[in-house]
Amino acid sequence: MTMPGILTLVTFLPAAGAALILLARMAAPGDNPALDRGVRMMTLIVTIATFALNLLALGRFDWGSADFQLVERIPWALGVDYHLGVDGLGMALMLLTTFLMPLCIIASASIEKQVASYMTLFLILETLMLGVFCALDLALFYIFFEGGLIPMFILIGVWGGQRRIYAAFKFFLYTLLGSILMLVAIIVMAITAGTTSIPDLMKYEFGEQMQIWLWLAFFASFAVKMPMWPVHTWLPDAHVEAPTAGSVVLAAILLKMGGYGFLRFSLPMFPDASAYFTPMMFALSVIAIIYTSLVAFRQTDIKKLIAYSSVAHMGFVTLGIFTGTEQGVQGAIFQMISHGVISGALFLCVGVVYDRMHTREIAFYGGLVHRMPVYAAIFMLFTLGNVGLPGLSGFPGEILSIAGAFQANIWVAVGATIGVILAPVYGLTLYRKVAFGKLENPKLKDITDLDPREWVIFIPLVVATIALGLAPVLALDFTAAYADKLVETYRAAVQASGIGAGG
Amino acid sequence: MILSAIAFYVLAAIAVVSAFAVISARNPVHSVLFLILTFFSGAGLFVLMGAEFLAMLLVVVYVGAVAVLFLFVVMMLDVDFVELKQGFLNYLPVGALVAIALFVELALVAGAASQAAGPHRAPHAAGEVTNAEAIGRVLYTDYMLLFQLAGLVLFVAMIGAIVLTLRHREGVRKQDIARQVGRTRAQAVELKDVRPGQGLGGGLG
Amino acid sequence: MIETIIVLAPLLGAAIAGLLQRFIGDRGAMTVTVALMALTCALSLYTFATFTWGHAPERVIELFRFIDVAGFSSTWSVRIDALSATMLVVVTVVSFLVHVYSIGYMADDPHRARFFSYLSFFTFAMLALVTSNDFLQLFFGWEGVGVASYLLIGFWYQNKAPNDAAIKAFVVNRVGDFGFALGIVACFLCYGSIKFDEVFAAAAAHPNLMLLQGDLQVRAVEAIAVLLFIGAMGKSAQFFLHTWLPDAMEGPTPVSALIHAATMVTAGVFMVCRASELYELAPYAAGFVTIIGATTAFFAATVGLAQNDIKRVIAYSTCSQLGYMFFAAGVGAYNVAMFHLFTHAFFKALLFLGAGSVIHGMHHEQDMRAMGGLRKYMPITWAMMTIGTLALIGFGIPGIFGFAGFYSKDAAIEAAYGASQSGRFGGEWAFQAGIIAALLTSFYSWRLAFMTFEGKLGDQKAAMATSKDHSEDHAPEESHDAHDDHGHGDHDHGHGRTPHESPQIMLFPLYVLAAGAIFAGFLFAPYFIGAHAEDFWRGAVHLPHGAGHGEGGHHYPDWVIWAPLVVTAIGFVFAVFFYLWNRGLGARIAAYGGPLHAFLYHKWFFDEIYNFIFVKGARALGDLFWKGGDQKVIDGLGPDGVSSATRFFSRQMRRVQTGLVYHYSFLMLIAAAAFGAYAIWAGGARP
Amino acid sequence: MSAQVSLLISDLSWAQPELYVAIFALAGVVLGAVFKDGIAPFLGIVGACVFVAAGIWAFKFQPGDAVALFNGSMVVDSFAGFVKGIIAFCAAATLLLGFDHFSKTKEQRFEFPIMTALAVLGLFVMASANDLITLYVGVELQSLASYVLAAWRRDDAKSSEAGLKYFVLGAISSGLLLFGASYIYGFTGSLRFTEIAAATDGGGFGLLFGLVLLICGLAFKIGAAPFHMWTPDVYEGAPTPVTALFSAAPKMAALALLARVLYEPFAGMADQWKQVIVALSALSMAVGSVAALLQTNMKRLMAYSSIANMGFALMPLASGTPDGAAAALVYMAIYLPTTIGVFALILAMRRDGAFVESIDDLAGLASRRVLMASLMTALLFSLAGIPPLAGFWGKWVAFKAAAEGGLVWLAVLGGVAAVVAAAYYLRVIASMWFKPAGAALQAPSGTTLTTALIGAALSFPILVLALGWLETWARAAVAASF
Amino acid sequence: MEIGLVHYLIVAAALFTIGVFGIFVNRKNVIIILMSIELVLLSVNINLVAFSAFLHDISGQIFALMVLTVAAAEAAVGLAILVAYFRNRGGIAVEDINLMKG
Repeated sequence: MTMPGILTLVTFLPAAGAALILLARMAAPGDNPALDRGVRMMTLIVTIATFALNLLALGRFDWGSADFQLVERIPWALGVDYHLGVDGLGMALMLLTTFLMPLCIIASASIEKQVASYMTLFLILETLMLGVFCALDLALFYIFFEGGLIPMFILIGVWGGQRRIYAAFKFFLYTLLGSILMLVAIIVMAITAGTTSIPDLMKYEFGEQMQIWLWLAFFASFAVKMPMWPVHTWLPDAHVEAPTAGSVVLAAILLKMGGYGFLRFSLPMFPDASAYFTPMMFALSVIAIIYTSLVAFRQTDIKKLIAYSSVAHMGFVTLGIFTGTEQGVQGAIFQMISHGVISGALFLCVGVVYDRMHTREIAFYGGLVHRMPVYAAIFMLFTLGNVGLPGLSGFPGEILSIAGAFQANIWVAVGATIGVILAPVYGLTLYRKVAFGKLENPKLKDITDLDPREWVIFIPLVVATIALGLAPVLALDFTAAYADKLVETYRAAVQASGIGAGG
Repeated sequence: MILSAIAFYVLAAIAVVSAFAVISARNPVHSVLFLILTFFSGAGLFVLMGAEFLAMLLVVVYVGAVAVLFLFVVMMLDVDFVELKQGFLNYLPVGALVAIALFVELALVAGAASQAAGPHRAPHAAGEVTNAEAIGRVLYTDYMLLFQLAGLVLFVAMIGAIVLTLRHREGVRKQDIARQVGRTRAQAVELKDVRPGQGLGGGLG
Repeated sequence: MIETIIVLAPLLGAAIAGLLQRFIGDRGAMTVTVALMALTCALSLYTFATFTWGHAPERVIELFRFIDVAGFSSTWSVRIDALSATMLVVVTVVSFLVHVYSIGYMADDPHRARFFSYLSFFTFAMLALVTSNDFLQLFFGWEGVGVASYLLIGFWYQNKAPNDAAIKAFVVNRVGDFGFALGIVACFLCYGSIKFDEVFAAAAAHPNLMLLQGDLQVRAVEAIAVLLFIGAMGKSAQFFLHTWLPDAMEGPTPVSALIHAATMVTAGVFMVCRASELYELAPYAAGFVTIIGATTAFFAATVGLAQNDIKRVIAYSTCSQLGYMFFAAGVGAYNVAMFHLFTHAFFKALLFLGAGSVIHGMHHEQDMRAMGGLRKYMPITWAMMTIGTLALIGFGIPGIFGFAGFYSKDAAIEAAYGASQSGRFGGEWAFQAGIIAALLTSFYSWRLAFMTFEGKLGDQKAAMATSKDHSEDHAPEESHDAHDDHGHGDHDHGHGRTPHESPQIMLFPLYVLAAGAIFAGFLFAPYFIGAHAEDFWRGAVHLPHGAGHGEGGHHYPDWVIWAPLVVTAIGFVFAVFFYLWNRGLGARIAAYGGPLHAFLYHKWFFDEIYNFIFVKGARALGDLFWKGGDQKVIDGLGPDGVSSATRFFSRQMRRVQTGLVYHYSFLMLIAAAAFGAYAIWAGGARP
Repeated sequence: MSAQVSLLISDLSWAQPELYVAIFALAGVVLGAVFKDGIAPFLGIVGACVFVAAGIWAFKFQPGDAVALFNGSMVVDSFAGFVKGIIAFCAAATLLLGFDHFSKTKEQRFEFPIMTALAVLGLFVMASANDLITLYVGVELQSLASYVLAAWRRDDAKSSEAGLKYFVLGAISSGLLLFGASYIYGFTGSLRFTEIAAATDGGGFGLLFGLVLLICGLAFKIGAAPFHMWTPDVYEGAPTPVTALFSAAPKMAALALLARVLYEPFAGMADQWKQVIVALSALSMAVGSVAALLQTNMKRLMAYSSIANMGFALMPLASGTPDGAAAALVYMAIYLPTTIGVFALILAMRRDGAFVESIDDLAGLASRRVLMASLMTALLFSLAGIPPLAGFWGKWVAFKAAAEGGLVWLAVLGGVAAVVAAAYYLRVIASMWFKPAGAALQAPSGTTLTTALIGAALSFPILVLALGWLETWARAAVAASF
Repeated sequence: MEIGLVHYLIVAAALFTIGVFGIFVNRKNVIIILMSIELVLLSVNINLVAFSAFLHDISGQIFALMVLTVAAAEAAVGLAILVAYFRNRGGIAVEDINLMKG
């Protein structure tokens, strides 16, 4: 064994930080404000260092290649290797993760109870999330994928809102049920192909019938994680009850694991089944887009509304992925990244007022712009981003997905586009109710605008949203090689087996 | 041959009937007695099969020790006769059904066993060593381990019985001569001021 | 370089005014934005001049890549040709003037910096739209102006009405964008590109390409043209998607002038002209454009007859005039459509700014029935409004001289006639609607002028009071209340003070626009539609056969040429009769009501129907999906149902676990018997 | 005769682990008779050491090929060595826990280590059984000791009731086992496993019947449904350290014995017995997972958990593949330290000097005793099989073996059961982390905390990293033995 | 009619059935259950001896011997537990053994 590779460093640096916190805590037990401060600072430093390391890894990464890079492989146990590596997709999502984590930590300033536990869990969560995106072994992937449930469960349950226990259970069990089926499928694949290495499995051709079953099992997991209609109902609850940073992580990163899974496994490993199920995926995506948009429209809780809008946006992701076109796939990836930034930012926006007022009822607010002009402006920007305004990062993903969908099936594209109409209905209505209007609630009279800490949180997000909106090529180019190869091999496989992908 | 057949049927019938009586007798003491009868019949069957040594053991161990132990405990615990409870009759048919099903299965297998054992051989051939000798030859050689383990099993039973039932009663006053002899006056006598009209109670209160 | 500055200068202004307002203050923000707008305007005029007279080449300046995915690629670019040069002038001139005007109009508003930032941002988006070289940048600008419009309509965010109107505008526009977006992706699917030149070339090369989906088979070009036009319908407030425009009048008046009259709403027309090559290949789509345009021209004019809010009348007028532009484009006279767009920008901006002046003078009263006799108080405004009215109704003597609208509108009507003669789809109706709408335009325009400026102040109030009873919930009242507390808090609201003429800073733009309204048609007709047309457009739009015919060289019968003037005169006479000579008669008719009046007054009940179907429908569906679908069905059968079922089983199992030995043993023996039975069955015949 | 003696000595030299334990038990009685209960702590510690020594010896000195001892009554092979090692460590840990516990309740009695040692001896015999008599005697030796241990707290109604229930039901199961054994004898004419294997000849329904009854008896010892009914009651009633003992070592021995019976003498009938094991496995997973949902007592909860986990452990055996037994071993090796760790923490639940054991007593533990709560959390997540904890690998090997045996549906069922089971582990975790803190628990004692720490460390991350060895050993053990 | 293996096995089966029947229909006292268990063990012994005799194999009888021994030990332990139980509860009615359930 040589020096640990850069991916190992990036992935496990947060975990090392968590271990350090635990040690510090052993040294200074009990309630200790100084310790809490130190822990906060250290967590922030660790997350920033992780981001920096990730950028370093980015520097070593060759975007032109569609192969897995920065590969590390050490034989481990039970036929499973410790096997890491990234391609464009993984790198993009890792960057998203490491980029958002410091912001989450900063946003967690309002956490007061059990700070050390909170930070520890967050760092562990970061390690697990990063691992998902760079694991090149199915079992390893599953470990990271599923392991994320543990810290998230506790984060929601301890630092969440009023119905946090219900939400935490629902989140955990819902996703666990989905992914346990995937576990069985992974095992079946390991037996059939004799390997759990993802690159090898991509080359392995499963029988058609088998593909269908495996696809369904993976679908069960990713659809819940995504979440797709009709298995989305855990999301609003989890989002609403999670602490702000938890919601951010949930929306911005955890949901992406579903899309990542579809791209990493379903399409390349089970192309025939993917083609076979494409109509179903289209139907579910379109239903998700329209249905959840309408549901979002009727919400009375800010976070719940944003949560439902996440479901709708994820509909574009699944739609794009299963078009099997470069536009669709690229659009889906872009939508994932953009949604990570925007929905994360929106939850942070909610967090800002929640920290001040401790309620998320839409009816409680109104007229915030009078007292918080800067906040209102930022909230507006992200609302518009969420609505999919061109020039902000929400747009390219949607249009590319629709462009992909149109090639696959016109009616699906038409259905998805209806979602484009509905987005402003709920998005702007929410904004109007919260920010515009007269400032009528006396409790809001003394609400203050963003403080410097919050500025620090939002500026990177604003920059990212606008930069990705005006020059989406920045991100698209990075995943282009990956998407090219994926679509090419997928199409070749589907054509070889002769299952029509529709359209 | 006829004789042994008659003996078999008689013994078998007694065994089954008395076994049934064991579980259906109202008085536990009767049950124990029927149990003893069952064991005797069993021992008789053993003899018919040529396992005289085991038959003897059965009588000695079971009738002589175990059954008596049962009897002893029944007496000691002084268990009442209990009337059959209401639910019993509702429950009986189902129970009987399961029992019959089980019996049918066992009988089927028994039938199979006699076929599988191939051509019937006589229970015991002439000219062989006695049953006790045959057992003795293997018990301390081939089955020495089991013999030892059986000892440990009995050891467990012994310790277990002691642990569970032997108790040093706290309330029992035992004579401790050393203490009795060695006590001083200060330990033995306590002087109290008794105020008139209040008695000892006030002082203690 | 110049072109880039033209586009980006307003953005810079918007950014400075928006982000740095704390540091530079309102005055600084205004100065910066106006100065940058002046720069942009000057450069645009220069560009236009080089184009019109200097034969500057068509050119595309590419800045950097926007989206690029396997052929679906777009680049940020500035495309300069006759079409965009024309739009540059329209946009920057009007925008500049509105900036200037706003200095006066918004003088008392505490959020001026924000306002100017929005205005400049709008201008940037509009310029990005007109200079786009591909559909995606066009869409960017398209949505950008939409969001600017949203922000400006809702500028007075304290109040409900502007907020509602803003969202309505955005959402209805999104409905249009639905088509537009699909049109773009359809373009990409069919032609493999979204760049204008490549798309048009491919479409021309494969005119009969079919779009297939299941049983659906349509000619691709038709489908694309219709989809794109749906986008235009939304942006340009055409029939079915027009409902947002009148409500958008909740925004400050300069906004109405800039966005909802001169520039943004004409983006649809611009787009159709830009894609003229496609529409020429798609006769049915073009016919659809014609019919929708003509219907809008007619419909909006009828509704304009019955409105009392001064801005709404002009808004419907705008809607109607946009209809003219569309049917002109639909019948193939794209240059005429562009010409009308060009002239309309001047006189409609003039009318709006004049109306703004009136409103400003009336202390934010917008109901015409509360006005009257204002000529006395605001003579300059009156004069300017009259010029605007004359331009709008297209007053002019054929062959001699006319106001701006005369050249362009008559050209549109004539083009429609020509189309009807050549049997072009929808031409007949376009011609008829054009003539009728001209009559109605004349009537309502003069009605507006007379109600506002003639008679005595407040002499129609009585009628208003009765009318109010009939329409309790009508918007003007709301907006009337709504403006209570913004900006003009120091003014005693209502009629407590006499009307006054506006300051010079507001009047100056009126002068400039008035000049445009008078001379723009006369000066530029030769270039847009006349003898120099071929030379001017240089292929930027598709020109009809025989284009380039001179003023006298057309083949239309005389009655066609004179008809607009005649109907205009008739409209004028009616207006004089109802609103000048028998002042109050119109109001009495309105008060008397009647189904026709109610129908017109309620704008053909579009809002009510839409509200019922879409707004209530969406709410009901949302509730159904949420409470019924998510909570009852999905959660009920899914997690909650499964969990309660599992709990039920758990409870049953606990009941089995009675704690009683005989139950346990019974179960064991049942199990043993069952396994035994299995063994006997599975062991088969073999003993 | 001297040949016999030298043979005996050589046999005994292979049976050293059993010998150590037996000598300890016998010597302990003598010492106890002399020094009374005062010697209990000494015996406890020595006992644990003896177990560990025996376990290490058994693990370390595995013969290359199986060695039959005592004329074939016992066999020493890698499989037995591996199993005995695990049994010994589990027993040592639980003995220490018991010593700790009884010293707190002031119930130290010198018989406890002796009785434990006798039970362990029974377990060792089970692990090495090579004929039906040895099997039976081993089972009974362990069972009788267990009955007594369950009723250990003789003045406690629950404890004696637990003992009584365990005894009655255990006797029935012995009856089933014996009856099955008698038929096997009758059909094959032999009691030795090796000879039975030769005589099965593909089996028939009578032999299968006998085998099924035998399996029923062993299933009872494992605590697999539908022979699980005793488990919750006995777990709840027995003194907690005894419960800890029950939950660990006997499961391993019984499972190993079952594996040996199935894979050695009855390997030829795999197709027929497979279904029975499948049924046991499926029922155990379902019952254990579902019935535990509403439990409020930690010990009962762990009882149901053990039922479910036995279902998982049976799953690989059900596959009938050679790797199945290895997978079951790996599963148990992962599961047992975890469950002992949980019991250590249950033993650490003391408030005002009294032991408490309901889930609600754990409320708010995370804010009061974060180390204890963290350990419990890690252990429970491991039991739930959530990665990256070791329990996940248990599920992995179990599911994989099942899938290799063509039982994908069983793996899916197991997955669903695991989700249901996760719900009740989560309840405990939720109680510790999410609920407001009640009255604080007392600080855990060193022994319990250390045991829990080791258990947690074995569940994560040590065992995760050491999985490679574990699996290699288990495979080697199975390969060398069957 | 010759008495063969099957006869003995049937007797054993009957005793076994009666034994288990006695266990689960008994609601009176635990001692009866203990006696039923003895019946079961007796039936096993009959089986073993029968097989041993008809197979001419002594090991079955050794097995029976072990069963006998263990049965005795079992009876001792069982009765000891029963006595302990009786001391705590003052009765041995089977229905009352349900402190723990659910």
